[in-house]
Amino acid sequence: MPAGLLHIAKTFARGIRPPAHKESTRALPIRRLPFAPELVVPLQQHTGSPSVPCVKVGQEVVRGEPIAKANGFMSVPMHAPVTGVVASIELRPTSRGEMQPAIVIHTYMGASQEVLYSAPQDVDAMTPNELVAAVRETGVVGLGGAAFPTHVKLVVPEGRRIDTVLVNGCECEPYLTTDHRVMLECADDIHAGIQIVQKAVGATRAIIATEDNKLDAVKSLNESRKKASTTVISVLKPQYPQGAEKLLIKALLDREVPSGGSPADVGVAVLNVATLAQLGEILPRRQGLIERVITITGPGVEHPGNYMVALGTPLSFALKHAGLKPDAVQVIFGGPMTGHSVADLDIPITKGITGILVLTGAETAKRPTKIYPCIKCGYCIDACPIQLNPSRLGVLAQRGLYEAMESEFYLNDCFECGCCTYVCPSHIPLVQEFRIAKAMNRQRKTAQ
Amino acid sequence: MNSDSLTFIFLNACIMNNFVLSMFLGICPFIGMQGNLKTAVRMGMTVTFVMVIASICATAVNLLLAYLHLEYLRLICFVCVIAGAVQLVEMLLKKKSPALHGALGIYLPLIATNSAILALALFQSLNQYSFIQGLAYALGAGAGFSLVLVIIAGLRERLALPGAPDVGRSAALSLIVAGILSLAFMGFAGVGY
Amino acid sequence: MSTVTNTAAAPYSLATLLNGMWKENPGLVIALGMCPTLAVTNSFVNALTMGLATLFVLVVSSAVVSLLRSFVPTQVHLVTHLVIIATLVTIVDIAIGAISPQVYRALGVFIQLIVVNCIILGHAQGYASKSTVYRSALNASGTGLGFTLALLCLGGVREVLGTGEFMGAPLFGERFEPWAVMALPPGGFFVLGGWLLAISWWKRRTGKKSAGVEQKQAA
Amino acid sequence: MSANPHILELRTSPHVHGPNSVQTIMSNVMFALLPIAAFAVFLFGISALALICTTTTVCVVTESLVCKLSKKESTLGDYSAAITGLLLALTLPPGMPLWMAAVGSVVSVCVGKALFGGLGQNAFNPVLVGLAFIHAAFPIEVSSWTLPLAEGRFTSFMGTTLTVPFLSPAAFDGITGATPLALQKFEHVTTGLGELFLGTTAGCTGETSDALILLCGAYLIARKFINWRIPASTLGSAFLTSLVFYAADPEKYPSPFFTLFAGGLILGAIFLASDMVTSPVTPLGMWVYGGLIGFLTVIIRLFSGQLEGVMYAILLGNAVSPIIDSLTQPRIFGARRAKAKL
Repeated sequence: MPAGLLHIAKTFARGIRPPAHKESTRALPIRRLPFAPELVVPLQQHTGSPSVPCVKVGQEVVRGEPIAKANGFMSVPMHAPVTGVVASIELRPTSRGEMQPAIVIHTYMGASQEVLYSAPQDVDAMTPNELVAAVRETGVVGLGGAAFPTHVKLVVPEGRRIDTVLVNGCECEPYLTTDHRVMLECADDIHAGIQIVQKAVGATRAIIATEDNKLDAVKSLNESRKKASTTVISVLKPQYPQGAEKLLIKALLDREVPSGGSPADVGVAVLNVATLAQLGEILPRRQGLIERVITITGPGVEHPGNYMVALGTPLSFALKHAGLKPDAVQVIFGGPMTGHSVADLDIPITKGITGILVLTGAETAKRPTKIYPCIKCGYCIDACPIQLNPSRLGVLAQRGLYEAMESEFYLNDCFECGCCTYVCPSHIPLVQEFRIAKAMNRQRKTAQ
Repeated sequence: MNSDSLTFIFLNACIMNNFVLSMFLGICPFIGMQGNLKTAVRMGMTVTFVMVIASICATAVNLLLAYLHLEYLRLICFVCVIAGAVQLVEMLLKKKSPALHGALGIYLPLIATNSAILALALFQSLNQYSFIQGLAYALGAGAGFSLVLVIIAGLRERLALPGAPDVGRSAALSLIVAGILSLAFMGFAGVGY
Repeated sequence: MSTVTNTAAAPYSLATLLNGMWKENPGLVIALGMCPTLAVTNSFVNALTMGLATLFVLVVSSAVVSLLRSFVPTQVHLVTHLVIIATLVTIVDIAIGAISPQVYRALGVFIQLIVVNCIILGHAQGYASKSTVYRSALNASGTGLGFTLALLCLGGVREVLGTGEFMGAPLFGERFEPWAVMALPPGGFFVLGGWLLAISWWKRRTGKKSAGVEQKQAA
Repeated sequence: MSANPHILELRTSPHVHGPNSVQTIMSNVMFALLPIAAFAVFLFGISALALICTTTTVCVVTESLVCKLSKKESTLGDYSAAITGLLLALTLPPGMPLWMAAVGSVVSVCVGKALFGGLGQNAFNPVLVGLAFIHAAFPIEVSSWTLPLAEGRFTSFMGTTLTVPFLSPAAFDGITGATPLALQKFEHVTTGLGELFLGTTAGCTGETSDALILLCGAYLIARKFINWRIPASTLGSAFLTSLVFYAADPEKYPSPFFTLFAGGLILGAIFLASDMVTSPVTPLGMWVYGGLIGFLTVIIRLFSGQLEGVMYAILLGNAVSPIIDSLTQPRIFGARRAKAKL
């Protein structure tokens, strides 16, 4: 075993092992998708407050140029994903269905699409505070799906010390291979990103966590690892939802993030590999985040693969290039376990989207339709990664006792991984009912 | 096992001849009870407590009536003495231990007229138990009563699920459940012989 | 109902009687006073004796309570009622012992337990202490008859199924296989539960029907 | 500019589902019971076959009638009625008069299941409700045993099988044989373990062959259609309880191995106690539940008037399983300790 390569054949206690379906895209190199004639950049692609536009309608923008400023600490700036002209700033539909203000840019089709850089910066010479500010300027958010502003994660809360940076390359969702390809192809950038983050939070070590179905990526990461690096690579057994940060910390470090707490409470910062790859690539040259890798896959597309897509590219454009089959009936942003299905194809691809899964009628027809009564088999209890009692919660939800679910059965600890619904032999939509319960509870609290 | 031994008296009253399941005594409270496990435990404790009082009263009354040769007044005396004693204990509890009164108090008047209590006193006289045997009998009966109360309270949650047919809800289903429990307790028939 | 109240007192009394016997039948419908009900209903004769004993205590105690209602202060209501009932029960107990020692042995302590029957005390407290002697006795008779009827329903079914006999006479010939469970405690629970189910089912059906008729009339 | 020719399906995640359904679980349990039933027919002949067919048919018919009466969609597709019937036959003696078995089947489905609201809501295992009813109603017939491998078992019925409904059996067979439990309890004759294991003894229709039952149980456990904790804890607890008594007085009490392999303990632990609906759902709860059943089985066998305690023990376990569940909620990830929720 090469030095620094940590083989761990363990995982966390529960969860499920759905069929991975990664074979159709895992071996395909990342390809660049062409620029669409019109790009739509929503002002809120991240968790937090929306950015404020700093361009006018009719203004020409160069690829990489800032077009919106951060609004407060929990916010990030935006950069032009393409060279063109700002056509309008108006309400446009987004992936969750609601309308949001967005900057619409018409692409100059003839432009060379060179990226606008600022003067490069020396990462080694910067203090942690300067690094946080620099990260914020790049507009990088968590690219693993949560879209949580990265610079916020790098600010160590008072009274806490972070000793470990955990790099999340598990990608436990079926179908998706984005992180796999990024680890394989951008190993140098990832190591550079790790260095930046490690310095910003003052961690003494970093662990790259991945699963043993991505051993080629492990090899690539190990080869590009510098000798002096304190980074170790650990390989876990595939298990869903291993990518959930609390479970990853438990599996690797045996530390338990307290209920309602964050990884910083146990001295860990968790970042996704794709986030670090982008950071390592663009931060030293003061560039902004303008594109990301997504997996377009599923039985409903002709050419599944991993594509480098400019942020703001309409979904319909991306699907046209991947070859949408006529019998496709469902388009899902993200993986099949937690992704949400989209209502129309005019919405733009944003920072938090890891993949597009297109299913055909043949797939959706396989889903069970008949709901049986709960037979108390306990499968959901064995599957729930945080050891809730979904069976009991489901009974309470059925009776509308939403408050009891929260006060007595830890409803708010549920992070909606969907394992309970996946295993339920009675086909009860458990996690769906929990979402309703949470929404009802929120509504009740705001009403009070 | 000797049928006069304290262990046997206790087990017999608790399990083999459970007051609720084989003698149908004191059913009213648990058919109507809507409470959860906590209520059941408290109520069971109260019943046991009152049974012990009733047992002590019964021993005293029996001695007195035998001395006066007035056995035919036994029933009237039992009724009055037990009701009075429970009332007295309630007042005492209220004064001395408000915490305990808060836990048990509300059930006390309800239970004073429960058939299980009077039956305990009557059976105790019928079997001519001594004072200590009477106590064992009261504790066993109380424990058995509490056991059934707790089991039914636990099951009630299951019975309250939507989907049960309307005709089967409430009293009828409680009775059927008691019937099944009674079948299950028949497994212990003959213990000690 | 309106036709009934228009006429004289006799049909009104009948209505009171029937009301107690069927509509608010304590044993089956209100499910009260079940403690003695179940324990002694393993045969028809026992059930009959128990029913009549209860009926007697119920009627006489109602009458006495009603007679004394203006002399007894409210504070000692409960105790007075208990003493009256207990006295009557003692009389019944001794009487049954004298008439039929066999039945007396079968019923045992349960005759004395009539004292704590919810129906009797409830009737004394809730009805008899507030109305005239005639009314309360009549109402008590209705309730008592209804209670007896309920006991007979239980005792009949349990005896027939449990022994294959009715009042000691074999019904189905010698080779009938008795269902021993019916004479045992679980049988009591099952039969009473079954009766309750049947009644609630029947009530729902008739309720639906009459609702349907009303809807039709409205239309 | 919608280039979308499709009507998109909208739903919330997860968009994929695991392979299990109630139907798969139940049908597998049924398939696992078939070899046991087949062996029973081999041992006891056409009487056993008739018994199995009767209970299964009556259960299925009753279930469909109940569905019709309550105007519900038919629930026959979940196989639960068929399993109830099959298991009921396997827990009755092979010579059981068919009409009594039919009465038990009706009680199983109506009282044990339908009254509670059908599959998933019954508090007690329907099989055991019917079985306990039969035990209380017809105590003589249900404890009359026949020796296995009798001659002519494939050509003629046992004397009791075809009793006219509502009448007593005319005469019990001349070849009645006591079960190993009865031999041990009343005559202090211990049956050999090998015989017990293979199942060539008198006993209930399907309880005799421990080897076969364990094999079928192993299949179900391997495919996770029953939870291994329940049989493990039930058998373990019965073994330990029995060991304590055996150590105290080997003359008087049977050896723990005899306790395990005689009677219906193994059948009960694998197919009856582990019924999902009526057993606790929490892992710790399952241990407590199985432990209780094993303990009570031995206590009832040794000290009460009954020969076999499994049925009663499991019914009592069913009765307390909601309470066990409430008291054994698992500790939530990241929480200091689980609140015991009464």
